[in-house]
Amino acid sequence: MTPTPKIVFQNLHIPNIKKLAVYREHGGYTAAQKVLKETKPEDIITLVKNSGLRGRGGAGFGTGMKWSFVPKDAPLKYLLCNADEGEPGTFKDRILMEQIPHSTLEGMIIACYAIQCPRAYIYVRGEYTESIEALEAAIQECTKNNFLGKNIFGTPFSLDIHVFKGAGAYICGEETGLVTSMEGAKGQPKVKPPFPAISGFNKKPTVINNVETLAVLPWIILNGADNYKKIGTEKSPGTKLFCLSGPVKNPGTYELPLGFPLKDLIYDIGGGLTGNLKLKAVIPGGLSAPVLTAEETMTMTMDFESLAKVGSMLGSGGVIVIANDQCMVDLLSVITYFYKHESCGQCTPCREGTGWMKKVVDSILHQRGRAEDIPLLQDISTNMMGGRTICALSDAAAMPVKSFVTKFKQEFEYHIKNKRCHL
Amino acid sequence: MTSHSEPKAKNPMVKITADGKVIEAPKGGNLLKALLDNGVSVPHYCYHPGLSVAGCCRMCFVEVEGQPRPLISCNATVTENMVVKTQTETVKNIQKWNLAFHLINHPLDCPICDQAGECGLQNYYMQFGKYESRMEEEKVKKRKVIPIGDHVMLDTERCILCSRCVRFFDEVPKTSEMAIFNRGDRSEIGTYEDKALNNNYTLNSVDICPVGALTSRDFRFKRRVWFLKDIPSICPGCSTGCNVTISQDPIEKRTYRMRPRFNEEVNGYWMCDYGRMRYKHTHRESRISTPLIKKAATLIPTEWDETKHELFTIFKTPASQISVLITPQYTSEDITHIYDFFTKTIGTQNIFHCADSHLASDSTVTDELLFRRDKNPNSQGLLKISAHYKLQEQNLSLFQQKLKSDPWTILFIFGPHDLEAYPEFLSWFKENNSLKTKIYIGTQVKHQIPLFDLLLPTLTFIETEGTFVNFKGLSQKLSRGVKLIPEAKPICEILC
Amino acid sequence: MNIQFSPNALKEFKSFDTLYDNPKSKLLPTLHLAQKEFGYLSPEVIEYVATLTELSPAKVKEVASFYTMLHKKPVGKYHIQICTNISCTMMKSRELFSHLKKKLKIEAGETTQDKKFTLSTAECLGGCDKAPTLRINDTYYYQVTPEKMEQLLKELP
Amino acid sequence: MLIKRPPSYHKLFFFRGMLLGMTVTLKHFILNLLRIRKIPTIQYPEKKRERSARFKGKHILTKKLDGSIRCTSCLLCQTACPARCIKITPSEHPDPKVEKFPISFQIDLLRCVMCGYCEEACPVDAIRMGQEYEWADYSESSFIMDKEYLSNRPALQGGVISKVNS
Repeated sequence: MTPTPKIVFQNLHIPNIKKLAVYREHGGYTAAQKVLKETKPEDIITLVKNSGLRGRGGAGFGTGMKWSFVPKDAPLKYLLCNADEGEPGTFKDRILMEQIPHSTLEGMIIACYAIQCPRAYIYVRGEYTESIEALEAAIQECTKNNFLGKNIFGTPFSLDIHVFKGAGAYICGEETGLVTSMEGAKGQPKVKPPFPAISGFNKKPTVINNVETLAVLPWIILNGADNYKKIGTEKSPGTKLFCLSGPVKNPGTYELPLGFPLKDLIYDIGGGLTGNLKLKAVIPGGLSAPVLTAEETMTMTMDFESLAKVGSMLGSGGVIVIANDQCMVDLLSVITYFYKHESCGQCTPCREGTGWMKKVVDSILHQRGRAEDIPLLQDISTNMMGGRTICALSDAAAMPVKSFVTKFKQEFEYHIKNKRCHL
Repeated sequence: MTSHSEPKAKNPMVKITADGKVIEAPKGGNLLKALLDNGVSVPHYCYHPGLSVAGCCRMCFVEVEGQPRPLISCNATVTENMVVKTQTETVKNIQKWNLAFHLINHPLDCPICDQAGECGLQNYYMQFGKYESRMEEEKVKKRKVIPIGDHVMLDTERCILCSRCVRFFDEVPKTSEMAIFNRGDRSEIGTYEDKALNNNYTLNSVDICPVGALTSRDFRFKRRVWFLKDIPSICPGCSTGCNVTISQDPIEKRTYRMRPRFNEEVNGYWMCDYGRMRYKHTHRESRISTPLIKKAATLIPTEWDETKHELFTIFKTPASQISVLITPQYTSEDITHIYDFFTKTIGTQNIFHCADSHLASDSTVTDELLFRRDKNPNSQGLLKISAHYKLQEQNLSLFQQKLKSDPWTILFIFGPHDLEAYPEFLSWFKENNSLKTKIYIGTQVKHQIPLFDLLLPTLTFIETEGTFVNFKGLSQKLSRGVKLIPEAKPICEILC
Repeated sequence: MNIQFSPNALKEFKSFDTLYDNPKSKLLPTLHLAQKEFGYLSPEVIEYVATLTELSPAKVKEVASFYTMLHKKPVGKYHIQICTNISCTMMKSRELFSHLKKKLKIEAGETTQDKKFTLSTAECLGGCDKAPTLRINDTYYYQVTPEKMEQLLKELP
Repeated sequence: MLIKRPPSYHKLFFFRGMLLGMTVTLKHFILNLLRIRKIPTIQYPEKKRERSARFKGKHILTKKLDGSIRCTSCLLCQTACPARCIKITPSEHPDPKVEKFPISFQIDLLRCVMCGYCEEACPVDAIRMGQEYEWADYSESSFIMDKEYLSNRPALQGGVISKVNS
């Protein structure tokens, strides 16, 4: 298996890379200094646009495109780094922040220079106390060595970065939910339009990027857009951090080029399933991605387009392997409980729909299911999707239910007919 | 919550077509407001023209040509020749399903809910719901019957979390007393630790609540709304002159509540709690029901024709002996009739009124929004009419001096309906009873004391037609409701 | 008894003003600070934070009740949070949870009599590669088996 | 203008009509004599006629299992009644779980047309049309039935419990 090129994890295994000095030894902040000293902000935006870099948080929206929406002349702009990472099955940002915090900071300096914004915040989820300490230590070091604060590296550009600690709400991973949470209110998403690029944090233009998206920027600046295009597939270039979890021999985070076959990820890198378990299904891109049956995973390559073709999505790249010792109805009950607990309660379809789906799945699980429940679940999930609510959580809640009930219908029918689990 | 500032008329009007009908709307204005103003009925709960846009009830979906998916019209802006369709299949299906989501955890409280008959959920269910409920599971139980303040009763289980009341208390009285606690379908509306709401505009939240989550404690279980008839009128509580709708039961002849009516320059969509309780002084039990005459220090109910006879003898006395005192709580028409009658037919000069000119035109607001210090609805009207008749100066202080110095033999008093305006009214006439006869024309039973010789019941603001002139000089029309006291007569019939 | 921030907590609260342009942004950090100071957000604490940040107590309680990490009920010395999401349930986190419930003889969300342990469920903690994950106060513990849990409980002072 | 008809004896004395009529009466008379016990007439008032379950008689206010009346004073019957003979004053119930109950419930039997609309309109099966149809009385006021009478009058033997989704 040829060694795959590493971008974000290229110096992951160097001891205490957390320290600024060690990070600079391995080429750290050269890209940032090059950019601040030589290139103009617009060129960076065009460079990132040509590189075809797409957001790594889950939506997969073109980063260059997102930056270009920000009005140039606005006096005050913000860059928010979305480190909320609430998507179950995803833990890539935690490793990035704990072990290489400087890569994120360097990426933020480049991004802030590109959109000319003087202030940036990192919204970290409250549970990641280790990451918060690592980031704050890194920021302290940078401000001491004038890598942050007033006139960075002696250039006229000045930037200060602060860490904002979240308090445990999956909804604050959504762009506008994060913004409202930072404005001191409940983390409830804002009605769009206006989009955050026009009126976001404190009604000022705001760009919200994921930790991994920012960590990739230094490599693109140093090696240019076309080298980046060479890695990965034509439409989704570059590498992606995949988080393998579930009953596999060696779960963990692996940096692989997009378009990497899923089968190799599970069996070669992941070492196959533990014990004599057989593969039953895979959730490819975090909990909200529709599930793939075992047959589909065999032929699947991990990139935005091929997953979308099958009706699933790459999302945040959290690959959750499900073995044949699990009952799908039981898993769906856990999933629907998650979405009912995390729905922010602002829009009616999602607030009531998630609660309703959970109760219906629970009644099937506890042998109170009726034949009418399966079409009911399908109807509820179809009528929660398709822009019916302010943010995408209702689609994220409906997709697993719809895919579980359609692709593993016989398990649900078995539960309803025979009033017990098929295991 | 993005707040759409309503573009005033200065924005150019643009043509948009809605369901094939071409309508005019201000460019850049709110699409839903444009549709509703032109009679296109689009279901909505959280949108209220006087509040900011929340966009969370998801009922106002419409299809706009050029947009891939239906979008909520309360957050959309009107653009040049936009084509809007509100009756397509997808929109209808969305409305039906969103209504279903609203109703699955809604308690079956219709028999005991005051909002029944004007409830948003009932209206839309009858309009496009009409489906068999597929919800067989347990409903989410929440706290019920929580009094928050002396006017409002809260029921968190009925609440559909449209956040209108939260936005109202944030934006109008700006006290931010209400909030939505917890998260997801355990979210509950309420004040901090159920503390009472203490501002003068709490009952507005009851009007704008589309369901029975917030109900008025004063109207609680009194009457069903489909028995009530609505009468447009003006609030007599103070000189602001808010436009109101009075709800009366024509069969039981009783008034039950007052609600604000939209008027752009006077009171917008709102009204104060003090004004809402003004209908109370029109109830039978607080009114003089028959004409009364004083015989041996006690008041005896008499017939109208006997008082007619009494009045004729009084009118024969020489004009200079008769004087009149008017309180500014009557309609302008009544006041002109009083002035006409006494200056022309009787010919007396001493007509006095209690309107205080500098207080009447004082526009400073004493509470958050609307309430003004002058508690009389028609002071400006009275002042204008008295100036018209060019009698010499006749304000209250002058009347009291004159009363002490050379009292007349006969005094006509047109008493106040709302006693809060003149709490010490009776004390004016106590000291000197050298005055021969005092004829009191008014409504309140509290003034039914042997101090006066003749008491004649007249009509309150709900039963008369006429105009009130507010502090800015804007005269506004009252319309007549059901006559609550059969014996009471309008001013024009008493003085003829 | 009126609630008061300790001096250095007050100093830290003052430092929030410089961080954010919008004064309301400092509400969440202040709530985190209050929880560290007073253990949990009792009504008095919420009113104190409301006076500090010049917001109406309803808005502060609204934010406090929204987030799961801000405790509205008293919490024991060690707050054990076990992840109940899909990757951890597949690796037997439910068995671990029921084992702990039996051992500490409390239900989810309750505190032991001696106020030492509070047991509650949590959503995905981001430790799915080393499931089942649990968190005690601020430290993560990975691949926790019932035996390892026993040993852990004994170690804690 | 009178029409002259030739006199016919046959029509003058109607013998044939009378005979036919009398044969029917005689037939019943003889038959009843033979089977005295199976005579269809009922000896009212000693024996009352059997009434169907759907019979619409004097109203009944049904009760919950705990004995309090089921009516929540939602006034739907008062609205549906074409004769406007129902008069209810709702008020607050001390137990917050119940919230609303009628403090007074009057039906004016003289105005009531026994149409049963109130029975159909009631959402909680609180009012039913009973089986009694004899309510002659001397004073007009005794026709105004109040809440107590409607739910606990002696004829109901302790009131009718309604078990509809209770």
